[in-house]
Amino acid sequence: MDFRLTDEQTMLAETVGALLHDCCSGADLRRLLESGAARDAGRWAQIEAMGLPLMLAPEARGGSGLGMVEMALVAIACGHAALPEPLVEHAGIAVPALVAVGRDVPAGTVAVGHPVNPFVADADTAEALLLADGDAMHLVPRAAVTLVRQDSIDPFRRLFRVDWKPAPATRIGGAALWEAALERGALLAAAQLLGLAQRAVDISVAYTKERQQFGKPIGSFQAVKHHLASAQVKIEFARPVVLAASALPASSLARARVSHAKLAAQTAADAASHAAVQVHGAMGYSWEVDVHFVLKRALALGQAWGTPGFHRARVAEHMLSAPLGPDRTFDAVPLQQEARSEAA
Amino acid sequence: MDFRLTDEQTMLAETVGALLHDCCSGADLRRLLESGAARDAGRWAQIEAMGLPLMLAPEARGGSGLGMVEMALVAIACGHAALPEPLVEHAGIAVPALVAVGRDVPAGTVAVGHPVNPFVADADTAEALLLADGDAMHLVPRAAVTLVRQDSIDPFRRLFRVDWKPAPATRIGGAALWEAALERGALLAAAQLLGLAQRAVDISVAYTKERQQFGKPIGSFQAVKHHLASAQVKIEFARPVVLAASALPASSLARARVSHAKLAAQTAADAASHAAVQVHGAMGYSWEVDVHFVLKRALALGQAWGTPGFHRARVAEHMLSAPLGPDRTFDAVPLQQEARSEAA
Amino acid sequence: MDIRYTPEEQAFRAEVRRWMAAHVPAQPLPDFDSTREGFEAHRQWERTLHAGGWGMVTWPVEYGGRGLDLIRWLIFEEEYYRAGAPGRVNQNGIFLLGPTLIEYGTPEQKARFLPAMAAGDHIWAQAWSEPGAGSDLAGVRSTAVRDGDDYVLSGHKIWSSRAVHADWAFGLFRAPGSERHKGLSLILFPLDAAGVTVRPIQRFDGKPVFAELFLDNVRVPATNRLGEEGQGWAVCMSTAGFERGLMLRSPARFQVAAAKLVDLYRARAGAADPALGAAVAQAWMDADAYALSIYATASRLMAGGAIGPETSTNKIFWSELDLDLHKTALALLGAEAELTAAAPDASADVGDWLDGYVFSLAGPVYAGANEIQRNIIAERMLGLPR
Amino acid sequence: MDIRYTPEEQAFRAEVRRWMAAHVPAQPLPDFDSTREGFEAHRQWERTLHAGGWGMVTWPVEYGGRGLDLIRWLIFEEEYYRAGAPGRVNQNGIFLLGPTLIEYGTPEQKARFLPAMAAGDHIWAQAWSEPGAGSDLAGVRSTAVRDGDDYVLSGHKIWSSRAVHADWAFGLFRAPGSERHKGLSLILFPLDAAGVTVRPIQRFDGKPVFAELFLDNVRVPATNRLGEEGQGWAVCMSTAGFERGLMLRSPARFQVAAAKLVDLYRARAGAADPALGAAVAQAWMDADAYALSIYATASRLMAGGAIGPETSTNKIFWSELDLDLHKTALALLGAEAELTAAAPDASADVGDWLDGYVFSLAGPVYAGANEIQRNIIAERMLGLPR
Repeated sequence: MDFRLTDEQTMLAETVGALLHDCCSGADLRRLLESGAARDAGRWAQIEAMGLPLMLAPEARGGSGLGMVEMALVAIACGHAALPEPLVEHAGIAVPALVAVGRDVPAGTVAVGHPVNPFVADADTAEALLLADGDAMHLVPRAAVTLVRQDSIDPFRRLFRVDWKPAPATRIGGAALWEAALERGALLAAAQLLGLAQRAVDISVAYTKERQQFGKPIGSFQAVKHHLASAQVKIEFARPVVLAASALPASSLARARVSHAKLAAQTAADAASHAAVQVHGAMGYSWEVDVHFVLKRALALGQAWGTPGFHRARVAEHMLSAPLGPDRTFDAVPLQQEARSEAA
Repeated sequence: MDFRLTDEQTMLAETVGALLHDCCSGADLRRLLESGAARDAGRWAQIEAMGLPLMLAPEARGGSGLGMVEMALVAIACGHAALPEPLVEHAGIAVPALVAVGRDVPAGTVAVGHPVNPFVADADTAEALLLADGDAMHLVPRAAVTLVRQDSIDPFRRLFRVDWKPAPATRIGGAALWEAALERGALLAAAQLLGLAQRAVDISVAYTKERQQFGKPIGSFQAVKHHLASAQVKIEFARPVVLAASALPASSLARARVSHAKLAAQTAADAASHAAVQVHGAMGYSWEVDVHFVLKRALALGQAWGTPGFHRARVAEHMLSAPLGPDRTFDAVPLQQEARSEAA
Repeated sequence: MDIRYTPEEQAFRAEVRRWMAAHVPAQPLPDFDSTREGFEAHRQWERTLHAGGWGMVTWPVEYGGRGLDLIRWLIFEEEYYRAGAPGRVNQNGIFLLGPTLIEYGTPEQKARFLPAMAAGDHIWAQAWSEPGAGSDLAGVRSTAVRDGDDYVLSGHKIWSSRAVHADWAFGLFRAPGSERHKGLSLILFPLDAAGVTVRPIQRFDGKPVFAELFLDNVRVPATNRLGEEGQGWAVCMSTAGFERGLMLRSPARFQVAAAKLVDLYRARAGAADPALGAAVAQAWMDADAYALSIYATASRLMAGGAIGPETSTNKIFWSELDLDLHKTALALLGAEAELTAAAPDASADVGDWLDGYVFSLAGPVYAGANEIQRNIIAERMLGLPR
Repeated sequence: MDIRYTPEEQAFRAEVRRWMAAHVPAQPLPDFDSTREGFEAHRQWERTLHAGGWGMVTWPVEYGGRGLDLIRWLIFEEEYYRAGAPGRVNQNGIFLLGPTLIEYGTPEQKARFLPAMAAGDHIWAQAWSEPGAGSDLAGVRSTAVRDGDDYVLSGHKIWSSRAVHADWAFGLFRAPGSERHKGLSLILFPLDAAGVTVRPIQRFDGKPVFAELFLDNVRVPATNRLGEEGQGWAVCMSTAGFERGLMLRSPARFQVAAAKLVDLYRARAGAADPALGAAVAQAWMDADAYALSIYATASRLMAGGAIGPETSTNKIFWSELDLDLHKTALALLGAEAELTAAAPDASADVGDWLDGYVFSLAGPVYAGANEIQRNIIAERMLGLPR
């Protein structure tokens, strides 16, 4: 038992964090919006140069052969930066699905039309889309679908309704693919929310150290301190849940913990982004300050990949059916075996 | 439209408050417990001298002919004092039930065994009890029942299981009596909770003005201020609900508002008593300080006369069936008329 | 206590309801912050209201009002929101400045400003905050230098709502060399005066809801000062200030929103988290409690009572209830919550809920941050030491 | 990262489980605060634990421990709580003082105090607070006057848990004339020493959970001082202090409580408010999150890491989760919630939930009030100005 990041994992998180810190600041985000482009080509090139899009693919397929813990760390960094490009959905959700059925990963990104989400993010810039027809998963070229943009409050969430016709040739698998994709999607949304929550606190700490009212920095007022400290406590107790969920093999506990991670990270992001608005005063409400990038993304991801109600129901299902207790914290009984032991 | 207390109502509230302030302090409560007596005879004599036990009875029956607004004001004062004697249940619940069916009020107190509560408070010191046999209400002499004491965390809550046999002679009425008693019981529990909440804040203000830490009164720390201010806000927005509920004639809105009053006052009492424990530090946890009298009574009354879940369901029932809107704040359509207009 | 409406009050409600039914635009007006067109459409609505005698029913008749009491004001507002009438583009004028003018204005000032305000001819912006003076309003640095019969105003105001399109603004200015609460004067100035530069500030949804005002030797007559010279702080914090607090956020606004939330819950309850039912009921109860509290305050004021720290408890309560109500709405909308009104597949009202949420986010911040209000409650209402 | 238990860890768990199954008393012991009898029954349990080698598994073997790592400590605690073993009457000693003795004690002090502590021969009370020094611990006024090879202790300690029946106590004493954090020494003293008066304080449920200690020229040898003279503050706040924070509230305790809460919910769900389902799930998740966080910290410490402000985030989190968990339990119990264990008609466990609630109420206050912890997080973890 060693519930610690390895040195390699720590280094990966730091490297990706540093990259995005340098090329995905609030100013970079504003510049992208002003340009009208969907993506920052230079930033995406740097992300590709690090091998991140294929990080979960096996080395034999040109990937890095990393696991979900590493992917979660990258997603935390993407959340912290409010990254506009679809690295998480492509690398964390689409690529493993393709790998699982032995498909090649296209050169561009693959968008994911999971039935749990009403719209498909980043469909316009994708080379292909994973789409659902009943239980079936189809891999459909971008050119074969029609897109209708659906405006999100987050200008970087490029959502689309996808009109398309299923054909036997594009079918790549069944329900199991979608089920696994949901677990990854919810987990990585949680990881991004965790990064967003920390970013909201970081922005707020920087601001309240400087901003003076009543003759002193507002960060010296107990009310401001306690807003931010309470948000940080939520972050501290969401992080190990996200990491544990990313490390567990598939099981009833793992499903419940993915949902727990999503709920805890969403709550932390909600608390932190509201605290950020509050301690920034009117500044937190303006376009010029980075708070809103965090707030909008947190609002969207909090409801995407399963709403809080959806995830609370999954937690309740485990809680009311599986054996509980202090010896069960890491007790990831494989699903089949658990079913057997329940029957016994 | 004049949603103000009359001068007479204000004077009544002040007079009762002053009486209880003088004869029902924390020291008085401790003295009563040490004496082992169920009631303070002197205090009860003063309460009787003011005519409070019969305040809701008509003048023709020796009462004061006052209404539920006045009764709510008295109950607020009783809550503030954490009064041990059963004035509220006797005067506010039992007496109007007896009056409604033309019965004489006995010289002593009458305890109320409402089916919504599992036990009967103050049954041992009562002269008679109102007890339920199915829908029927019976008035039963104390001597005709057997009592088993049920220990409450609140040492002044003298709860009993009552073993008795119904007989036709003791029957005084049916379901309508119990229904009306529930409305009064819940409303007056709300009023007491409101008084308890204010008492918790009052005790805390007095303590935090004096108690010094880090070289200044702890009441000058923003965290302490905000704990108490937040509790006071809850009190301010529970009070008008309690008063409006006490002034409304029976109607679907009145039922919902009684439940709203109970929920709002319970929430205020919960917040205020927890804030009191917190700002008192270890003192709030000791027998010597009055905080616990408030906390225990609030705990008990918060669940008595309908739990929060019970009252939330009643609010939801009105909310989902009655017409809503800003013109409906005082729109107490009599229940029958409403039923007709719904049918139309 | 008598919580029944009198026949006269009921007749008044009926009169408002009839007028609103006949005059409220069938289609919502374009919003008043985004475009000049939307702004002017709302000014036109103010004129329509004024023509009907509904500009400000509580004001004296000679200034364009009806001289009605606060209960009738509440009834008016209930019918106004019930009818879905447009937002009041002149709220900074009629709700914030107006009551102060009525209390502190000279007869000349009242005659000059109130009728034009009631008629929608002057739309007002507020100019409270400065870059260094937000929660700490006594930190304003903009100056008013007396020069004969004029003041010369200089400085930098920020977060000035409506100022992008408005006609006039009011704000605090200090005598050079004065400090903190002393030496401040409340001064009114036209936004088209020489030396005034208005720079729009985008709210985070991109709407130019605020502006910065740069004042560079703006000359206004001394008769534009409201109240005594150097008494600006007291004027702003006066009883009139408290009545402003009463009027700025009508309970009816939240009661209408709560009723819509109940409808949304009914429509979505099947798919909703059971925990959301409690949140919906809480929103409805909170809106109701706020209305009851305001009725109690209005009744007391009508009987000659003075208003106390209710403005602080009100501020906290309505801002938190508004935020919670909209968070509950977004939770009911689930994955649709992020959609703006422009999204082609968004269900009806989804974009309105999102707009309402964005607006509600600012509630705990503006009109005195809730942290400041809690300090006020603790110190002035509970008597805790500073 | 490898979140599987090793075969050795699994074997260790099995060993603990077997021992507990064989030794945990079938009937709960009488509580250790109310009576001397209950106290001594718990002392006997400490002796039984020690005889089995389970007194403090992380301590060095020579002092009565097994020299095991923190993961095994967590496994031990999981099995301990899972088995429903009695509360540790010596927690002030083994969890608070013990780690400090191991870090700061001289070899003589370790030999003198640790084995007696592990064996239950010395049961310890803490003596931190004074009437004027609660959250502001640096305000202690009790003095230690050096007199040759002795200290003479005088002063007034309060809220001293276990002191009614305990054998020894530890607390901070200052050199006469010293101020605040300077001049403090951590000194151990027997509660039966001449000049010590112990006055029980009733908790609000009537149990004598605390005591006041009056020290009137209590003479102890200077070898009872732990750490350097005048360095008492640093000794108390040291890394060892942080490990104490880690051990004082085992996650297993909350996980067992959460599992019981789920059972209670299952039993009462039919009658319960639907909103309570969410609260039950939250309690279960929070207990789980706390366990995961402690595993992460333990893993880091075992690899040589230093502990940081986790003690403050932990303190806030477990105290709030414990309170919320018990509030949820009382809500599920409804009108039965107020009943004590003595009520003849109370359902099983009702009184236990009430006791747990009363205990949980103190959580946000003791071991450093949560307001102080939030200040620490803001200042030391986030870097906000004092």
